[in-house]
Amino acid sequence: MSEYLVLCLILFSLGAFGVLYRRNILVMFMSIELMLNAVNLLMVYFSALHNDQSGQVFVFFIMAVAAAEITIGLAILVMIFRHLGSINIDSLKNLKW
Amino acid sequence: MNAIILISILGIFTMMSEFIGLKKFIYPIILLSLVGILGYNICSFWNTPEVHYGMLLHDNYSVAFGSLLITITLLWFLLSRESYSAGEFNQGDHYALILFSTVGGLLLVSFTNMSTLFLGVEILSIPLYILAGSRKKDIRSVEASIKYFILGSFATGIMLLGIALIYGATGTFDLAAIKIAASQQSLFYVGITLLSISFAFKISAVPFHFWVPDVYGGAPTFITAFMSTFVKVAAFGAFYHLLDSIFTQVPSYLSYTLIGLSALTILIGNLAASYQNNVKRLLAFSGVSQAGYMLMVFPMLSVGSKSSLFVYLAGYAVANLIAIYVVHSIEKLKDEATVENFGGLAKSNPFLAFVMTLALISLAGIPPAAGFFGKFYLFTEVIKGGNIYLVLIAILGSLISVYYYFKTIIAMYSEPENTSSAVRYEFGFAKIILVIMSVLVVLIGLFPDILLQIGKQI
Amino acid sequence: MITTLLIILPLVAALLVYLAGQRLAPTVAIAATVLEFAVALYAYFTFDVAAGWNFAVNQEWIPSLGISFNIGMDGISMALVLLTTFLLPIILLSSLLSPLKDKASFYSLALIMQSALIGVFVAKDLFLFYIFWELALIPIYFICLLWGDENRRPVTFKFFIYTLFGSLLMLAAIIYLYTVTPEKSFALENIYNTDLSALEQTWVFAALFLAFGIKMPIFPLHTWQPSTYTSAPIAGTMLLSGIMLKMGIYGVIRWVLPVVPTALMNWGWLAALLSVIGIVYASIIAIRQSNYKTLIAYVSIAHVGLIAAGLFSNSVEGLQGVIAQMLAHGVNVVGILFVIEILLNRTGTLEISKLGGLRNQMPQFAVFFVVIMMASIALPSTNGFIGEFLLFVGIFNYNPYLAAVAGLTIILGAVYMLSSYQKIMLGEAKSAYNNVLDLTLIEKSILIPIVIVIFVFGLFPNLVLDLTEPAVNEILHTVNNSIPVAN
Amino acid sequence: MMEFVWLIPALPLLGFLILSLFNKYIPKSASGYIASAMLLGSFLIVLNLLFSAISGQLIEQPPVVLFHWVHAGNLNLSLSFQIDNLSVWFMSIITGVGFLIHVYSISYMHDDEGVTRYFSYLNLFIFSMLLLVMGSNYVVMFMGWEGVGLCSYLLIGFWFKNQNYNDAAKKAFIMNRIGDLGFLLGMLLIYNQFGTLEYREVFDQASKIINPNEVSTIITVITLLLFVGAMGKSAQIPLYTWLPDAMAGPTPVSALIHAATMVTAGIYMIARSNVLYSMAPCTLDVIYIIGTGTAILAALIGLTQTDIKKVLAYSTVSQLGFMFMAIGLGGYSAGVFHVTTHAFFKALLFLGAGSVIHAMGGEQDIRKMGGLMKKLPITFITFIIATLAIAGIPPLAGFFSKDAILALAFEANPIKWGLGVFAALLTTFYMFRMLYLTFFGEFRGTQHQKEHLHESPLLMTIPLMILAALTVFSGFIEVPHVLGGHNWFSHYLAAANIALPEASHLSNSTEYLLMGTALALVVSVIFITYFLYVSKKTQPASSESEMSFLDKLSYNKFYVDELYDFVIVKPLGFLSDFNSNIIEKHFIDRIVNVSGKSIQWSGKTIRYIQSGDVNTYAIFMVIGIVVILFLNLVL
Amino acid sequence: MGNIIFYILSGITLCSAFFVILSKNPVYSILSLVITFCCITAHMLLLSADFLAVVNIIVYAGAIMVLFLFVIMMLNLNEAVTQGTKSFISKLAAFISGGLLLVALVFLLKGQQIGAVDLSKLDPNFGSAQELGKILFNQFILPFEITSVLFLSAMIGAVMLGKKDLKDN
Repeated sequence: MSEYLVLCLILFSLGAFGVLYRRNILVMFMSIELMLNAVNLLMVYFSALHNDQSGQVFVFFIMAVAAAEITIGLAILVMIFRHLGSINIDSLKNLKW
Repeated sequence: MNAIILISILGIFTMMSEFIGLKKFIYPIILLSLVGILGYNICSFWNTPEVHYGMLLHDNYSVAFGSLLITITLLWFLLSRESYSAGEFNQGDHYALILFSTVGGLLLVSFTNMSTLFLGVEILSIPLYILAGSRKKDIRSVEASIKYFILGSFATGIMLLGIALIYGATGTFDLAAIKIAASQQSLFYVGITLLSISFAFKISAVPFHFWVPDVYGGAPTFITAFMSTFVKVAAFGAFYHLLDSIFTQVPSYLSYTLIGLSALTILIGNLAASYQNNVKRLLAFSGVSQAGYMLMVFPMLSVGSKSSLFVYLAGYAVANLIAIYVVHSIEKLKDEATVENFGGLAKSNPFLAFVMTLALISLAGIPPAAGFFGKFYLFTEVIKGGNIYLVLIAILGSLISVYYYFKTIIAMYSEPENTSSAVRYEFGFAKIILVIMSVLVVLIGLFPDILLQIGKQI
Repeated sequence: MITTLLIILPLVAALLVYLAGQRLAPTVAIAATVLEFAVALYAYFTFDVAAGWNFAVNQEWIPSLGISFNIGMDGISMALVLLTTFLLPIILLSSLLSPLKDKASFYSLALIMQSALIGVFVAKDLFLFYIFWELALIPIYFICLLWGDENRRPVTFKFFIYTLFGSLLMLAAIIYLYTVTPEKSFALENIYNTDLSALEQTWVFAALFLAFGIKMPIFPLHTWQPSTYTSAPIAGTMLLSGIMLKMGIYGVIRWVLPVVPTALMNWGWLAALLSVIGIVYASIIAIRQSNYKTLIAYVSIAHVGLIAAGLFSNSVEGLQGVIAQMLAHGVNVVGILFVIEILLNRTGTLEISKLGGLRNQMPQFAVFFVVIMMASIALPSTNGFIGEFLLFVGIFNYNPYLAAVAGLTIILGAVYMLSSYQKIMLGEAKSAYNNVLDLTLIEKSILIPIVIVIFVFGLFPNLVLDLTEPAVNEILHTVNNSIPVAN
Repeated sequence: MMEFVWLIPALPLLGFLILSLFNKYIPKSASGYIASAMLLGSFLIVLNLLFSAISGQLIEQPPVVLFHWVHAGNLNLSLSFQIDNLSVWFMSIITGVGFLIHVYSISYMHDDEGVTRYFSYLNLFIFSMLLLVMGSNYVVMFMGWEGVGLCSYLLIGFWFKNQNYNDAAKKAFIMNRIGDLGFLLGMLLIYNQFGTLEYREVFDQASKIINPNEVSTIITVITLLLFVGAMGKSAQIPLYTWLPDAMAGPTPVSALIHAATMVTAGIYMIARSNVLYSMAPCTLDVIYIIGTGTAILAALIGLTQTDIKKVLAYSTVSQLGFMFMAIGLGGYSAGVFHVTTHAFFKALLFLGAGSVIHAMGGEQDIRKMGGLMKKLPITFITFIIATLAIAGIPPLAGFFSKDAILALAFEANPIKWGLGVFAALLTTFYMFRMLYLTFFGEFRGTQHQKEHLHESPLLMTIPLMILAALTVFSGFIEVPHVLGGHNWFSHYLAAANIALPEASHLSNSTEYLLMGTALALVVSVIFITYFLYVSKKTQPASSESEMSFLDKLSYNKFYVDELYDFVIVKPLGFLSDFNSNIIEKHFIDRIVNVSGKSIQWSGKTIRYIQSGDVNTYAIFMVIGIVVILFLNLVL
Repeated sequence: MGNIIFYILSGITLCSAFFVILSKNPVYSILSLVITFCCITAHMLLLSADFLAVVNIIVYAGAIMVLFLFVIMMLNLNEAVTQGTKSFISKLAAFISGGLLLVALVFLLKGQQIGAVDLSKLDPNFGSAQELGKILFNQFILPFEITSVLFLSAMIGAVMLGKKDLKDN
């Protein structure tokens, strides 16, 4: 059990907690970014541990995906704002049960 | 590999079609190309397995699942044609996104490296986040989109953590290497568990299924059709492929997890579906429960379980496409596809009622439809694997499922005409496709041997 | 080949009927069923008792799973095929009386059902058996749903779910059997030759018993039945009780007795006991029913209870009785349901309290009614007696006390049948029914064959029993050979 | 001769078929003649057989097999006839008396609209009854046994517009069926034990049983079960209540079925199975007790009845009790002998009563009759002959048959003799009470009836006369030794393997004494009755309120019907309602429905987890992950 | 020395991460997220992933965060958004389940023996642009190319969702 692993797990859990806890969609996005970053760091750590640079390459892909994803996410967010004038997830409960 | 490239090119071409003035011709071009690619793909079934760039495996499994995926896309194109006639949606964008999503699906059934897995999942999902929200004027569509997005990203995070932990344990992303390096250490099994959980999300196993009814319910129905069939096939193909590549035998901790998930999924999925009044949501929940059945074979990893999964998926996809198409038609006629709105369908639109009945019978797993054989084969494999109690749970689930499927059938056949909007539905050439698909459902049910032979080869 | 023809012919006919349109549909359908009956008769006359399985066809179907299209007829199958093909024209003819809408669909469904029923009776492959079994369920479901009375929806629903529950359990048992066969095959011989431990047998028996028991139905699995019989259209009830419940009994003979003999030895008493309880229970309930159709539904449960008890008697007499009684019950119950059809047609009601004195207007009808009624309470010289007597012989050999309790049926049978007959037919003429007409030609043409069969089979039962005896012996042979010798 | 045996039942069957199938085309007046002709044909053949039987040609005759009926496993049943002295005797009674009653009916029923139906039923009855006595195995007997039950049902409910009659018919059928169940179980046990149901084989095998335990249990159970059948058919306690009600049918039917033939089927059956019964003394005791009880109980009820047919009905029940009394004492031939004489005099009584009723325009209440002897002389004379016969006045038939029974009784136990005599006295009392009330004194009916009183036509009176003759002379076939006879009839039956009673130990003087005592008592009772009903002109109470307690008890048949209603019918109805409304709806079906409902309920509940809230979804997902991870740790 | 830096950095990382989640005002969240990213970049540097560290800064802090800010400004969301009607129970549930996740992960992985990172053993070029480029364009060329499909769809999506329908206006 190493410190980096613990750090990353805490960071990841914090991100997850953010998703569970916050109602503000924007902050939820940020929480997700936090989770991804925790994974990034973990990858880098393992990459160094194994002396294998493919881990770092993988981080590239994660970053690329994260960027692409967040673009879409923000586009959706804008749409929501246009509809509701707010970005609170609580107001989005039309679909249930 | 070639199919992936060809479809990517097709997607790009579609995207560009508006600029280069081919908008009118793009639809036939897509159809023809897909048919060509499908044919090409099927022809490569007997080729010797090979690995492209150390990233993509070309073997019977990938070809079979790939062909199934391309077929679903093709059927989707055939059925969704008229959804774009109203001009509400930009067909070029949609088609391109669907094609890109197809690429993602194809990646998922042939990856040999975690990076392709990851990218495949994302390429599959991102277009769908967009498509789910494509009915921009409808808040429900947008809501579906954001829910799908947030939960999907969350699952991606979990998947990535899983991959990272596996990487930590083995030092590689390559499946073959992981298989060799696989060990009992906790990094590895937490990693593989988390990875499995992210797949459980994609295949909508309980308790990771919450996005399914909301997203399926909110998204435009023809997109739901794609999501509920294509994504499910791709995710199952990928999950099985993953386990099959990493393990020769599923370790006990994982197999217990899978069995538990499967039982829970069957029960909760069916129970939740039983009270739905909106057929679209009902089908969403039923999709959840179907996932439960398929999960039953995962702990076995035998040739039989693989082929049974394939047969089941094939039958499920066709039947589900039909069912959702009918739901779509009802929505067009009467705004909302509640069970009441199905009332008297047998009188006003006997053909629609008939194909719907067939599809539901197939989903419920009653002979002679494809779904029955799929379920039968699945159960056979599970009992062979020794999990007879799981089959009993599945039987209980099936019974509940019959309850809600037949609720719809009963409405169609016995309720009086819901008079105000007794419109006859205009099909266009979708009717021919529906006929073909119905025949397919029955044929798979009665003569499953061809499919079985394929299944045994993969 | 004939067997295949028997299965295919109704299917083709169903298609033709559907295409023929409403006007021609009845003619085509009835012609087809008569033709089918002719084919069955031909098979009967060319049947070679010594050969065991006649007209066998064995075609690979799903070789990867050891499934084949394996059909053929032994005596038992032949008898039930005869019953099915004999009853179908009668049922279809009788439905001409009732004001069914969309007859083309109705006849198509009935024909599909016939095909499936024959398939059930001739299947030599367990998987094939199951397919036909389920296939038979769907048409009747739609028949009940489309042409039933105002309660049809919940009732049919319950019926369907209930029977499907049994089917699914059976499916599990079937698959289990398949996985333990050394050859990985569903074929009859392989299933018979598989050795199961006592525990395995118990579970397989439980599943199959539930499946078949629900279909028959055996007490306490019967609650779907009275309401379904009541709310289904009469032709549907005829199909259900005349033929369909025989599927369950046949299933036990063919797929339970030889497969799980040890379980039968251990648990057969329970099944027999439940059956006998069912006889008395249903008979007692029948006494006070106010709707004649419901009454007949309970009567049917009582009769089936007796048959079911005979199933577990493990004697030639008992099993022969089961077969005889299946045939008799099929004919008689269709007869009595046709009587109901006529009553409904003339008076518009089946509430016993609203009927009365009809004998004054319909003397001929009364004669047929009495004959069918007497057959159904097993008066000697009618077909009902043969079955009942043989059954009693079998049950008595199994357990005299059980037979004594089961015997209450002959008393209670008289009570409910005669009381209801009295209330419906006898007494002063009611003015409401002054203009009711006696039997028409077409009604007579249905009732006369039924009555002829009642007496012919009552006096010459060995026309059929000789056919089935070797098959029954064969089955009992399998049963007794596979029971391990008690130490 | 034997090759024509099948014609005996076939002719009445043919008659039945002709009459029922072509009833539209046959003139009403012709139907009676057709039916009678058929029966006459049978009767002639039977007569022929009877002569062969008397000349001893039918001893050890093998069964006549018509065709093989049922074959399954070890069970081999054929439709075959046992032609021996016993069955021929019964056939003679059936066809002979039956023919007379047919002829009588032609006139009696001539203006009824259902006359064709009536005769077809009557022919069917004769057919079934012949089957019953001719069959060479128990199943054929059972076939006839049930067949006569059916005919009885049809004929009692002949006037179907009256629901009371229909109730009576139904009651008869159901009570008979209770007996039939016993019979059936008896057969099953026989088959179970001996593997066959043919009389000869059964008796052969039974007589080979040596183990006394087996004899005492198995045979006793078999015989008791068969006797239950006899109880139903022959109206013994506790299944006798249907017979008085059965008087709802036309009077000739009462004469034929409910007096002369069908009700004696039980005696026939026991006589036929005497080999078994003789092996089971215990059963014989039971039979004796029930027979005696029935004889006395029915006679007691008969004392106060006011319906002419009801009186005769109770008298029949009582006489049947006598017959069983005889059998219970081991006197099979005495029983059959009493069957014979009873057939004649009781048929005569019924037909006479029919004639009276005919004359009275349907009136059956003896309180409204009286003084008919002048208007109906033939009826009166034949009626008085029959009454004297039933009372046992020598040299009429009843004297011999009753004396044979009483002698047996005394031999067994003087108390038994006393009981027998007591029953006989009761019989004498109510019979003469009826006779006096009907034919003596003043006419008590309406003026209208009085004007229409007339003797019946010849077709009705001729059968009366023939039966009267038979009543007078038939006793002489069994003249006991003590009176210088040779017990011819017992020997005749012995040829059909009917066990002879043990030779009498009684001295001649004792026998004379017994006869004398009985006769003296009877004669004194006749005078007492004369004194009561003719000299004192006592009238039966016209309403219940005037009766004494004992009268009321007797008049209301000791409330047995009410008792049955309370103990059996009501509880059965209650049980039916209870089962269908409580057990079925609230237990069995509820379990089914509740399981369905609970699924719906859980569906409804589970649905609410789908709250639409993304955070909640994510929370569930995380909880799922946590649970799975921890489970991994455990597993 | 390395340890101290590590712990300090970790502290900052976690604190700022907490602030991201707990801050009421999204702008503050973004700013603290930027700090978190920077800390992570520093961590990467510590692990000798030099090139990646730079990319991380550029992509996350530079591109993604700017995008966030841009959206906030565009939608004028910079004042604190109330947390809505959130029940205490759901807060608690979120807290407990989030905490349990951490506990579960740590608990399961605590037994894992992981050797310390020995930077000295690493290739001097480890993590350099050159080395990564080699791997990316050889071993990972296919995923790299495939990523373009991802971007294309993201692009189409952003355009499709972002643009206002002409008909609306």
